[in-house]
Amino acid sequence: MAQNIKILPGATVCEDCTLEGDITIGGGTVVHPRVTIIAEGGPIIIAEYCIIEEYSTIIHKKSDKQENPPKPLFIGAHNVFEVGCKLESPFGHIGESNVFECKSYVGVDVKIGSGCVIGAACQLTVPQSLPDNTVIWGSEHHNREALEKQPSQLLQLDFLSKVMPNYHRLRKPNLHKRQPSRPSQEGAKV
Amino acid sequence: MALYEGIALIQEKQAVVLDLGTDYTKFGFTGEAAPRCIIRSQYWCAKERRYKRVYDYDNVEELYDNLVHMLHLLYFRHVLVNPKERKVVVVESLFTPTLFRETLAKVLFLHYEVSGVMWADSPRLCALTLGAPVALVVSLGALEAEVVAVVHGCPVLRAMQSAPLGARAVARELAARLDAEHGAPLALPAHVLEDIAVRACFVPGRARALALAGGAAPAAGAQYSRADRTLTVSGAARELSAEPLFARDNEMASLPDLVLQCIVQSPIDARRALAENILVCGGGAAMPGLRARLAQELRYLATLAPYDERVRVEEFKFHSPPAPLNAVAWVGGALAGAADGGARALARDAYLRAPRLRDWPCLLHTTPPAHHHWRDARDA
Amino acid sequence: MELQDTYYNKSEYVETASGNKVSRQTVLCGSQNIVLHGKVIVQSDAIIRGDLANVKTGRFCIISKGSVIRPPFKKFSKGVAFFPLQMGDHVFVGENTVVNAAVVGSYVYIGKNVVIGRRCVLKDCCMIEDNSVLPAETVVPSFARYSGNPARLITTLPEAMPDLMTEFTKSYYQHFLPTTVN
Amino acid sequence: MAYLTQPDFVRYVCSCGQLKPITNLYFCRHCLKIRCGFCICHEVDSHYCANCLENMPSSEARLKKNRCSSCFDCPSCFHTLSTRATFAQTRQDPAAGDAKVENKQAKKMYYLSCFNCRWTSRDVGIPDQPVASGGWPERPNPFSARINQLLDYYKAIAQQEKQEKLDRERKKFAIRGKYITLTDKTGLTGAMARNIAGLPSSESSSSAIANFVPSVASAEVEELPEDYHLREINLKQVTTMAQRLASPEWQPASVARLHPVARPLSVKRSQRCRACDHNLTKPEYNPGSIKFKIELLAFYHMPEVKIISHESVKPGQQSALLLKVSNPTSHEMALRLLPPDHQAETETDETTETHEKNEPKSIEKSLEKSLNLEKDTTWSKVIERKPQMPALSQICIPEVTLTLAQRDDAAEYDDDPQHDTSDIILWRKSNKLALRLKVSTDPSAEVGQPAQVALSLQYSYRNTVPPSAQSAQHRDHTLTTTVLLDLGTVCE
Repeated sequence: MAQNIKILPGATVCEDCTLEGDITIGGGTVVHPRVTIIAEGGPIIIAEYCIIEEYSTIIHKKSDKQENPPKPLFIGAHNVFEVGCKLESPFGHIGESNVFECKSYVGVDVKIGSGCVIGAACQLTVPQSLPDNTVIWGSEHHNREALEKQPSQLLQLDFLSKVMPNYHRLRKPNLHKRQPSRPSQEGAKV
Repeated sequence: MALYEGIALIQEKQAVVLDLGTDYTKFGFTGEAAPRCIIRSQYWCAKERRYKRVYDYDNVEELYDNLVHMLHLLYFRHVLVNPKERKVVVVESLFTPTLFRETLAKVLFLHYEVSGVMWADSPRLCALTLGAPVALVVSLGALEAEVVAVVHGCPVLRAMQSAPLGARAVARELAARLDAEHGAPLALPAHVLEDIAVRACFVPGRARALALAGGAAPAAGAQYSRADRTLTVSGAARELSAEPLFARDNEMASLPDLVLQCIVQSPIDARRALAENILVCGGGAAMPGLRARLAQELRYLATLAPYDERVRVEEFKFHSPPAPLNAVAWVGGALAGAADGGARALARDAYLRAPRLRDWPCLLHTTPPAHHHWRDARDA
Repeated sequence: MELQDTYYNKSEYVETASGNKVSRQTVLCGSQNIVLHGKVIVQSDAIIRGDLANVKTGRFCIISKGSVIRPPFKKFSKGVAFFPLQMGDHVFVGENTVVNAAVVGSYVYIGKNVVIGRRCVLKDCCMIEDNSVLPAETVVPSFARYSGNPARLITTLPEAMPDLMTEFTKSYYQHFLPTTVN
Repeated sequence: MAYLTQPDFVRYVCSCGQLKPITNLYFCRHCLKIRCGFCICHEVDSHYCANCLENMPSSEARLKKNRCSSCFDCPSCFHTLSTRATFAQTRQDPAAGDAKVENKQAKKMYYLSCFNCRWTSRDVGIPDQPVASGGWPERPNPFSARINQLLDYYKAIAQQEKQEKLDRERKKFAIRGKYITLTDKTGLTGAMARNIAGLPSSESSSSAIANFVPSVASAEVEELPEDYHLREINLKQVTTMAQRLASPEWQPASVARLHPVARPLSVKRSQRCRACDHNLTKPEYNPGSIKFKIELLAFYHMPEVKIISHESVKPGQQSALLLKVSNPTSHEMALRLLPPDHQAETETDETTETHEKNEPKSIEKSLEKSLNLEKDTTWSKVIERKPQMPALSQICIPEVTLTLAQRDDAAEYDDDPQHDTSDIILWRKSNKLALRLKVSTDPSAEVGQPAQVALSLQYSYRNTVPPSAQSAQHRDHTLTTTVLLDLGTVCE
């Protein structure tokens, strides 16, 4: 598999991660240690200001209906992947400002809009598409529509991007073409 | 004596009202407008590591244990009072099995040492919430639909009707329809079926039901999402799941038939008053459109044989009770318990002297006390 | 049944003067902010995020494989702060469990695959069963046994819970032995 | 901990006949008997909120209907709601669009929010509150006015009935004792005299009856709208049964009508022996405390039996069984193993006898006793259970008396176990003892059936707080208990 990791300036990516394939990590995004991102079926593009916590796994799955060149898996801005969550997707588009809570699982045929919350330990395996602002929780997958989008985590990102370099070995940004489209309030520049 | 009684009334602890239904238990204090809790009639069984329903029992001992655990849950998790030295109003169906009543009495009097138990049948209590002298109580529970005429505080026992047309009948029909639509047994658990019935189903009017039978397009379907799959609840399932309640077969055991038969078998001078004082209650009656449909069906059936000859009533009128439908009988119990301060309760010491409960199917209790049957019973 | 001996590879674990046994295959971020109060076992692939805020455990705690101990954050009007995470004595954290709590009391049993949401407070003597999820800011009172997703009180614990947990964590520590090299 | 995560392999026979693990049993030091949750009396000790851990006096709890005044549960998912602060923007809230609110400065406003399902009090249009705790709009029960009318009515009727009954009695009484005037001898009031005269007892009650309007039935029944079946339905907008029942007064059918539910309180319980009315457990008042003022647990007073390991039980064969017995008390314990049936006839009788001999010595006690005797004990008969004792497998009981050292917290656990040379004691370690026993199984035992074996333990018990203070010679007792061991299933 071709290793092609692109880290944009302003991103905080720990070294203790498994990154395989063609991956682009947007500015302002924080990747915690022990994260696994595998782009085996095509490129993965993670937009700005995402948080990817420990033991989360994002896999761009190989599929039979693969086009050539393979389409990317695009993950929108401000998504939060909490500890131990797993996202498996062939290609497509994950919206913005979603929260994938701890140990949640999003399977291959799930389409996710924006502002959704996949509750802790919810296993979405059935093909379905979640409209914007859907909140799913509990073992019975109760769901409801939230009134508004999930608040952004810019403040937490600020804190993390300031603190994490003091404690972790980071991967250096290696791409300087694009600037983060929206500057965070302060100190997102490392 | 009157003076002391007054003091005793002040000191008397507020009694609790217990309506232990098949699916849901209503529990709270007398004199209050709503029960403190409506919870499923089940408890966490530590031994079997699962929730156990109170009505799942094979023998008396198991029932006794179930009741002990259920009451413990109610007293110490929900109303938070000591059961000891406190009266209880038990709301019960007229069809409660003797074994159940007697075990419940044992648990209350001996295990929890309550100071008195007032046994009250639910139709009379439902009628109490109206304040009207005559009422025809149609109660749709989890299992049974019961129709009882209450005339001046007295249930007309010989006209009493019941049929298994409760919420379970709706759930069963819903399950059958969903299975048929999806082409495979879905094996949906009971609480999911209940949830679908409660949220998606409704009862169409009579005209609409006839149109549906004639092939009209059913209502819009609904999406019901669950952990393992998303179900489509079709319009037909939404509209027609309650049809078993109105399906007339040769035995004439549909819900409107029960109501009309109850009227027919009641004393002739009460019939009109009964028809004009119908109270539909019970959790099963909360389905949207059910009461309207029942009214329409009654008006229609009353014009057909055999009722057209015997039910000469001009109008069917319906009461709206001062409580949510599933808590009507409970509220009646709360009123009855508060009104006379528990004077009608069977006191604990009386029970200890003679552990016998009054019950209408027992001939002894309708026999005068001087009759020799009483002596025989005592000797036995 | 009696607890069986658990053997570990002697080269994998570091034993400190105070009796802590910590696997080398763990991620202890910001280890200067992590205080393990003695006889604590931290097993392989566990992550303790001392970089975010202080993490303190009492004596005889067991942090099982793959679990994540992570101080929770809270948003304020002027920024975000990570709260220190405190854990009492005799706490068991099962495998692959995520603990985002603010306070975990003493004598607490947390099963495996559990998610403890942000800023939860687990009082002394409570138990979270396997595969449960505690939503953020849950307070679990003493002697409560929680289960399910979202977790609810299912029953109470015996009064002897402190002794049961003490015995359990002590004997776990006692039975956690290095493999004898031939 | 195994007690909480594993099935109960060792169960003790409670004095009421229930089989329970030792952690669920209590030991009454006054009756010297095992008690369990089934045969003791539970009592509400104190009310507290399990979320904010505030105590609430029981009178206040009664007033507040057992609900916390500052904590709320989510009406959607029943998780506890959190209070969030926001700064009211210059944007005007339509709900609070008063001139007063138009402050120039940003004002701190609070709303409730659920971290589990993200429900907020704004979802249903509850205006934000200026104070962090409380002040949330309360909803009155829509039926309470009518219920109060009904209550007044029925109370008046009950009162009237009572008066009538009283009147009848008075009349009889008056006829019999015609020379006694009621008013001066019994201090009856004028109102009472009026009752006797057959006048209405008081204006209020009669007016309650007179002014009462019975419910009026109507021919109109609320029908579904004509186009109901044509409407699209979104199940997310319809509440579930659990959501409705969380507020029994309102039972809203639409998600838009969900309101925060004040959090129900919890109680601390104390437990009491039903035979002697002494407390078995009494918790400390502080909700956060895990300590007990009284804590008579079997776990602290009886030898604890654990199975270390056992060979699989086979019909007609002997299998080895390793047991661990420990002594939780701070006194040395003498222990004898007995066959299970031995106990019922001899030993328990003996203990009760010693117990009874104890009591008449003090007059106070005997008085109490006589009072207690009047207390009915019918309950004991109802709750009594006869446990099924296994007959197919038996433990070969060694004829020895063992001594168990007292519990010693100072003894470090890393002491090496002392291996005994005796053939039944495997090792000793401070207050613990491992026993090597044999289980013989009847050849007729069916394969696949549960293999159980019973065993009685006779142990010496020193009561540090004897029932009567002076009886030092009765501090030492010999007690017996029976345990049932679960050894899996019978194998081939």
